[in-house]
Amino acid sequence: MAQDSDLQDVSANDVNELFGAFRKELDARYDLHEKVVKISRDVTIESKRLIFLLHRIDFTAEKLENSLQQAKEKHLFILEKLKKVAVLLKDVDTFQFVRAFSAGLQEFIEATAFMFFIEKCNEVNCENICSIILSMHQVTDFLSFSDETDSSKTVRLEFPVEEYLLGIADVTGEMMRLCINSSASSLGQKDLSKSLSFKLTAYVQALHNAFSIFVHIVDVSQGLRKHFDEKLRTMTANVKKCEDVCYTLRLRGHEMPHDILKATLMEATEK
Amino acid sequence: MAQDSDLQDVSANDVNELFGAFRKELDARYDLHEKVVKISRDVTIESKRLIFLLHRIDFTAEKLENSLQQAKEKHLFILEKLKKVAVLLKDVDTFQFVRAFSAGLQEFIEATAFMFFIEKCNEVNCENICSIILSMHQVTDFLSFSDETDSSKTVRLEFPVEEYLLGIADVTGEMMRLCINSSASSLGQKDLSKSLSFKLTAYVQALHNAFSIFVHIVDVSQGLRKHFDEKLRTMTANVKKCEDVCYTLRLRGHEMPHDILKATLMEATEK
Amino acid sequence: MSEGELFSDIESCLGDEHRFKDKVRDVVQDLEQCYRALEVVFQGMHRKKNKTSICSEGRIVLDDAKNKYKQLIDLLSDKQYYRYLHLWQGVTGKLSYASCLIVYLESNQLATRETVAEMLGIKANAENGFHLCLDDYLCGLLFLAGELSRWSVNCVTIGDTKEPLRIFEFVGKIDSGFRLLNLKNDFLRKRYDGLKYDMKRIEQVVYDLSIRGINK
Amino acid sequence: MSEGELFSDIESCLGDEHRFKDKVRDVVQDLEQCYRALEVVFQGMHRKKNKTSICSEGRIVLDDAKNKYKQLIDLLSDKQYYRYLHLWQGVTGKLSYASCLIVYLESNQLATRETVAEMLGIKANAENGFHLCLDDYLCGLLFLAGELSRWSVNCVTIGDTKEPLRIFEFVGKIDSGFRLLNLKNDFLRKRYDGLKYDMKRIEQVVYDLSIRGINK
Amino acid sequence: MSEGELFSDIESCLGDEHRFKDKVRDVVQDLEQCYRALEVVFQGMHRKKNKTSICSEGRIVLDDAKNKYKQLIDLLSDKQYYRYLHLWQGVTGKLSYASCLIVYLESNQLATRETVAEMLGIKANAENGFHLCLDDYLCGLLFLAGELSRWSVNCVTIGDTKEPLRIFEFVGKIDSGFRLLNLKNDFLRKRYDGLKYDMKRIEQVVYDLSIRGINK
Amino acid sequence: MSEGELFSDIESCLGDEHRFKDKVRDVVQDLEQCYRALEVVFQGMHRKKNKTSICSEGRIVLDDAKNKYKQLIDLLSDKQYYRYLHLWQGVTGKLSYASCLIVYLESNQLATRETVAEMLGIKANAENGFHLCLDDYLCGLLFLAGELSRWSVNCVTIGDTKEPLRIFEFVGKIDSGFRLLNLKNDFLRKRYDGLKYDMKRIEQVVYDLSIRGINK
Amino acid sequence: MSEGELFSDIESCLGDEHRFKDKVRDVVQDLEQCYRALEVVFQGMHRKKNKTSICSEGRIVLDDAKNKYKQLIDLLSDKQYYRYLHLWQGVTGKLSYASCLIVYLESNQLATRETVAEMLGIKANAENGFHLCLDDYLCGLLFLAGELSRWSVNCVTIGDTKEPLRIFEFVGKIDSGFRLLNLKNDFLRKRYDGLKYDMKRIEQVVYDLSIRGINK
Amino acid sequence: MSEGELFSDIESCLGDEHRFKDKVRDVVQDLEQCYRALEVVFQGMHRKKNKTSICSEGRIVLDDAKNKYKQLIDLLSDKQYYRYLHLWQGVTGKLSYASCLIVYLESNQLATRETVAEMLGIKANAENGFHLCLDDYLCGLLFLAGELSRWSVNCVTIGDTKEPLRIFEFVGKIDSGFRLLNLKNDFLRKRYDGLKYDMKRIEQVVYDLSIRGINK
Ligand SMILES: [Mn+2]
Ligand SMILES: [Mn+2]
Repeated sequence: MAQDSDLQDVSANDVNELFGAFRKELDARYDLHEKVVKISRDVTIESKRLIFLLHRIDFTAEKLENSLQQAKEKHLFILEKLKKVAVLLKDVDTFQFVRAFSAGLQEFIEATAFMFFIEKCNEVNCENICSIILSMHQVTDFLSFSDETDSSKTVRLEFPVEEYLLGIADVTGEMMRLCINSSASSLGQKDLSKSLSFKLTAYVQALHNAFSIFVHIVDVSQGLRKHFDEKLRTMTANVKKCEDVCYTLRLRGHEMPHDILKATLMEATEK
Repeated sequence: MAQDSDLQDVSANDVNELFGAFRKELDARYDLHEKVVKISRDVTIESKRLIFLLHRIDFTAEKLENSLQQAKEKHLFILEKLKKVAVLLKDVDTFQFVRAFSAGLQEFIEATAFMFFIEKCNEVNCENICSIILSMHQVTDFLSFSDETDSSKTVRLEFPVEEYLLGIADVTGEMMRLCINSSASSLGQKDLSKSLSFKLTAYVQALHNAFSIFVHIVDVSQGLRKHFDEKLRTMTANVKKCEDVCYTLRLRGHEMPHDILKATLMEATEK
Repeated sequence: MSEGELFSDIESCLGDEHRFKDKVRDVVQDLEQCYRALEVVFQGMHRKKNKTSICSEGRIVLDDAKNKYKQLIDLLSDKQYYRYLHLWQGVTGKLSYASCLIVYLESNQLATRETVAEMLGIKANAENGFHLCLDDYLCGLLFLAGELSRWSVNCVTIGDTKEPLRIFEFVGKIDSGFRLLNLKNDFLRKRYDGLKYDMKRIEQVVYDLSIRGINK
Repeated sequence: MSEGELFSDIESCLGDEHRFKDKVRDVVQDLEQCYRALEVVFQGMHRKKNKTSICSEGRIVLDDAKNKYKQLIDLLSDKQYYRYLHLWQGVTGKLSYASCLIVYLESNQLATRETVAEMLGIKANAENGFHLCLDDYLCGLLFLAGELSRWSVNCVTIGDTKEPLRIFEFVGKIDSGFRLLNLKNDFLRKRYDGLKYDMKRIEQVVYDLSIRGINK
Repeated sequence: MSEGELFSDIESCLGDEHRFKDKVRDVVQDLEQCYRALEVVFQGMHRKKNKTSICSEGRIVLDDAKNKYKQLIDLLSDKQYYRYLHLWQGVTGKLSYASCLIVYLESNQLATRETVAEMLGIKANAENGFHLCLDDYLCGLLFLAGELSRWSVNCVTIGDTKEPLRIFEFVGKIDSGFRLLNLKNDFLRKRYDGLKYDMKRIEQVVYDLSIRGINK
Repeated sequence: MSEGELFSDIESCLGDEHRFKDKVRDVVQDLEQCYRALEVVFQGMHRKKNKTSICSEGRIVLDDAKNKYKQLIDLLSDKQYYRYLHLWQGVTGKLSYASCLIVYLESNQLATRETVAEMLGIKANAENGFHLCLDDYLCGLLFLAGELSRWSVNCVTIGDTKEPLRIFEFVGKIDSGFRLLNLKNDFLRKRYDGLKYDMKRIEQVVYDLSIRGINK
Repeated sequence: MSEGELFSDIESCLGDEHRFKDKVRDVVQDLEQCYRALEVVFQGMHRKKNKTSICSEGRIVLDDAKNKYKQLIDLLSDKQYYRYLHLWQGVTGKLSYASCLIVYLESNQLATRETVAEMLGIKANAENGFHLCLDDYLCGLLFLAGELSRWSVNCVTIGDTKEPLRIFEFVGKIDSGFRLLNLKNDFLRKRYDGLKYDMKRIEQVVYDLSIRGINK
Repeated sequence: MSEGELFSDIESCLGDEHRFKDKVRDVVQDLEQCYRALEVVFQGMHRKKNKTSICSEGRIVLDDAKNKYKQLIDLLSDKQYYRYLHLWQGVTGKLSYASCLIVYLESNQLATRETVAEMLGIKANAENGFHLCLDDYLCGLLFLAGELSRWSVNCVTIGDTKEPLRIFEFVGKIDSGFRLLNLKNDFLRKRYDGLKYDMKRIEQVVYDLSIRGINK
């Protein structure tokens, strides 16, 4: 084949140089992405563990204190990891890497909301339960870290609000599990509305109401939209499961509960 | 719990007896079904092997004879298996077990149609190619076996006509493969319309035309309908692939083919 | 032979079949209509309605269904039974359930396949032509268990605390019966998995009555 | 006409339709907004909120929706109703449910198609232009049954043990009604299967009250 | 009105619609039958058959289709056009393709929407009642391009090396035309992606002829 | 080695695998059969049947299963364990449940993985070849909890008011155990989600007994 | 804080975003329109049209696009770039391709990212705000290879046998360039897989010319 | 052993697996990197690059891959081979292709499974632990045929008219070999279906050379 001599201007070397630069840029981005993904996977796993830990909590006063301490430590440990993400992304637009840390962040928000509830559920009643729902604002505060090189500055991990909504939506699943698991312990209580099950239900109902408003907001991408719809469906199912627990508790109340019961249950458990 | 004494009439024993009979009936049916399925799986495998064998055929006169002999033996071997199915189902309504032998039967029809073509393609031209398309009638004949206990009687394996259509549809895939694989050997030929590739294409076109009429027949179940549509799509793709081969052959003809070519190709192969 | 002729035999054959199936479907639709009428009758069970009148009304509708089955039998020659079975299998399962329910309400008995077949005006065995196929009969029993489990709950609401015990006994027997069968992974198997839940629900009602010492 | 003109005509035609649909979608979005507001109002049911205030708040929002429907009617000439029906069908089903719920809370009555149509400011019949299509009305009834089944549970929790009995009666009627229908629409059929579960749940609540002698 | 009456009204309404749809479906099935006949006629193109006889045979079948459309128009009142459009949309797209192909074979011209509508005996514009909807016309053009791309290959095989050039020109115009359109319809968009491949294939044929100096 | 030999070696190798899988499937089917037999035996639990005889009958069937596992082990060389694991995983989970149930009935103890493995005649650890894989063992425990929860209800009906307390205690331990695990979102996790309902059901029985002062 | 207030901050935030996105989408639609106009211009390539006039017409449309990008830049504050990137990413890849094609037609050069960015009136680097993101630039190159592969075929038809060689050289360089990159499994990777086929097609054209000794 | 201990063992076991897989994935990623490097080396084939230097460069990269496989082998105990096979199956097929290509370039020979296995530093047979699974080897051969078919075209462009004949002969052997296999409908079968096109392309080149009397 004839080699056209007038084509020398874009020499192979030039192309190699050009693409060499692209490679550097792409590799740098992929590397950063990869680093963030790996930390995010850790955040997911540790957040799930925090949730499991919270499910194991014993609500009797002395033990509660102790377990909560453990939970808080784990929470700080996870925050340290998120700080790493924030520092890695300090000088770049975090929105470019949202997908890299989104899964971890959502699980973290779920775990935090769950911890919040358990920490403070004794201070509130069914009427003011909203006050202990983890807010977007609180999440933002958690994700503002002091800069180690310049302590007057803060490093923030920014993220789209959808992430918060998707994260907090999932907590209703954990609440529902706790609600069923703890229903036996709510049984002896004279004033059911002060029981853990009723508070959990109130919390889930409140979140469900607030969330169902959002799901109708239309301007999200088709994909996100589907995501939201699915979360709402699960949430609705969770609300109903919680309401069933409350219903059963109230119904059993009609059969004149005795304190004997609590004793029996305790006895059996301690054997 | 109070045992109602007036319920004795349907005693547990009666139920056991009743269901014992059902069990016998069900087990007998399942067993027969299982037996048919197992033979059918063998039929599928052996038919596929027959097809592979036919693909390996060398069209040079002496070798063809020999390979065809092998193919026919395998075909008889498969027929023996189908006879077993026919005998098993002799006294029952075969339609009850169609699903059990359908896969094997279809593969058998595909293989038979393919063998038919290879056996007789030298006797026909593109215009009368329809005469070597395996007909429903021929399939029925194959599946009429002489009864061993009473040779005056025949045992038939009956099946719905859809099975025939679904089976024969698949053969276009094999024809297309053969058409592409053998296109080199058609190259030297002076009269392309007598070449294997052109005959294969004519066959596939004819079958495609005939089949496309059926696909529009509406009164089949939704599932079968989908099945037919899918087969037609594949068939259309196969026709086009065959037509491409003929196109290329014709086009190359324009470049004044030499008999040298055939020699070259042969030479290379025999090295 | 030209391409056009290639499948022309088959085409005419499929055409006949097409027309035939349409006729069968029309009758099947009438059977569906019968079943809907029966469903309305059976709703009375859950509202104190008198068993006897439910049964007599039900039997009238079933006689109607019997006529439709007669039409089906006339349409079909014997050997095509399995070829078209799928067309009426769904509704036959439901009508089989209806028959079993009536028999239960009348006599607390488990209707045999023969009884049901007779109520629908068809044969009980494959050998004799158009028959009640075993799957449909069994399917009917599973539907029956589902409906009785619902009824056991509503009986308590209505104030009948004896019936649940009878249901418990009766469905228990059906349950044991089914455990004897080796079901394959098909429609029947899937429905059979539902029987566990029906049984659990009835067990719960009987438990609720026992622990309160009712019926003691 | 040259090919160029042919296709530029087509493009302008596609553009018009596109703009028209955008306008319809804007109004539909407002209707969705109304529904959302109604949902918030209805949540009160499950927590002791006064029925009367729920109904009056609900009716105010519905009046808003009525205005939006007026806009839709103005946008559309009659014949295009079915062309764009799919755009507002979803939300109309939901608003139909809302109307039925308000009527139930006010009077324990089943709202007719005419009543609902009037509440939304549209016609009740196909002959008269922009109307409440039958599927949407039926869909609304099925949503209603679902919501009432949830409410029956929460009523007990709140301490109202009479309402479940009324719900039991009311949804029972819807259930019997639907058993008469020969549904072909897949979406409705699927939702209708849900009705059986809703009914079962309500029956369970009434059972739980009965076995404990509550409401005796 | 009692609940019973309410639902039995609804049932009769559903029944009417059901019967109406059945009638429409029967006519649509006849149209499908016409299309099948046309397909058989067109197969001749790929095997040397005379264009003129293809066109005259095709037009005879189309006249048959015209009668069927007349039946449809009689069945439908204007306003229901869009309600049931989905029932005949599929087949109309295919018949529109058939009409365009005949026009091309006869005159190498692109059939306008008006021409096609006339060939099918329906209106060309939405304003005038039962019409050829734009999507169906465009769909027909895309089917046409697909068929011509296959034909260009077979022309060479048959020995006609001029036709591919004409096809190249013609489909090129359709291709440029579609590039002007801002398609939102998903089905059309997807088919339109296929147009690129059809064009490529035709270009390949013309290339193969050029590089061998054929037609020079 | 020539190309011909190369490929014919390969062919025989591909054929062998096919035949091997068929053999494994046959044995697995026998194991399924064993499990069905065990199910029938266990039904006795819910009807006053003597525990001892249930256990002895169960152990006889399990011995049968043991033989089948032996066949599997003989078929497989060690290293292929994971290659074909999916073929017997389902049935092993069920047989593991059966073993655990027998151990509970005999001794109120939680069967360890070692015990279960021994009962099935396989190893307990991955290092030693054909073993009871962890997922199957855990799955077995979850099935066990489900069955015991059903039993706790029926015990009351039968008149045994002591057993429910033992079950409460025992399933409580399983529940605490599972809370220690950080399960991923897989099959096991899904089954585990059912455990809380089993637990709740048992708690209800214990509650009902306590408030009536039974077992005091 | 009440439930209503719970997410009200977020709601208003999302509302703002909603309105903002609508504005962005409008501009993006205009950019799409520009691209369609460019496509029409480029079709000329495949029909002997003069390169110079294609380029000058193309540059006029691009200037239009430049104005639209200016509007986008004005709408966006810097940091939101990646948040909304997905909205204009599709069209930017296409316009980047258009720019590269013009540069190639004018000078046989590979347009650098800087050149393309300048042609669109945006920055070339992330540091400087609204920029041509690397993915879009690379995507543009892959589209370019696809179009040139098609052109190489049509060049022969038109009678230009030199251009295919230049294309072979040019796309060959793009191919080697891409092989240096470690692409992850995303959109780019998928498109890159198409490059292989484009390259093969061009290689075939060059082969056809070589074997016939054309251009020797 | 207490329940607490029972489950804590299990927990640590589940965690280990998670970490193990992560390690395997890291090594697999390195192998992918090796393959990309090989691809760059092989591009030289299509541009006159010297075979010897391609092979020597390729072997250096393969040695690197060998080290990575060593790491994999060290990570895995024998018996877990099939458990994690899916993790490295993809890349092994590609590296098997690379090995076969080098052997072909060096000696015009078909590399046996043993040779390939040795080049990758793994066993050739299932019996000996970590081995080259048959599917991967066959897959490699099919990739090889694809690349050689492309090369045969480019050889002519470069001016090497001898190589295509050698390729024709060589791929012909692979083709005959595969015809001996009765492949099931899986991944391999699908890839094998492409082989006939590769063969056809090579035949075309050989044909084009013969009719011009080149190589005579
Ligand atoms: Mn969760
Ligand atoms: Mn085949």
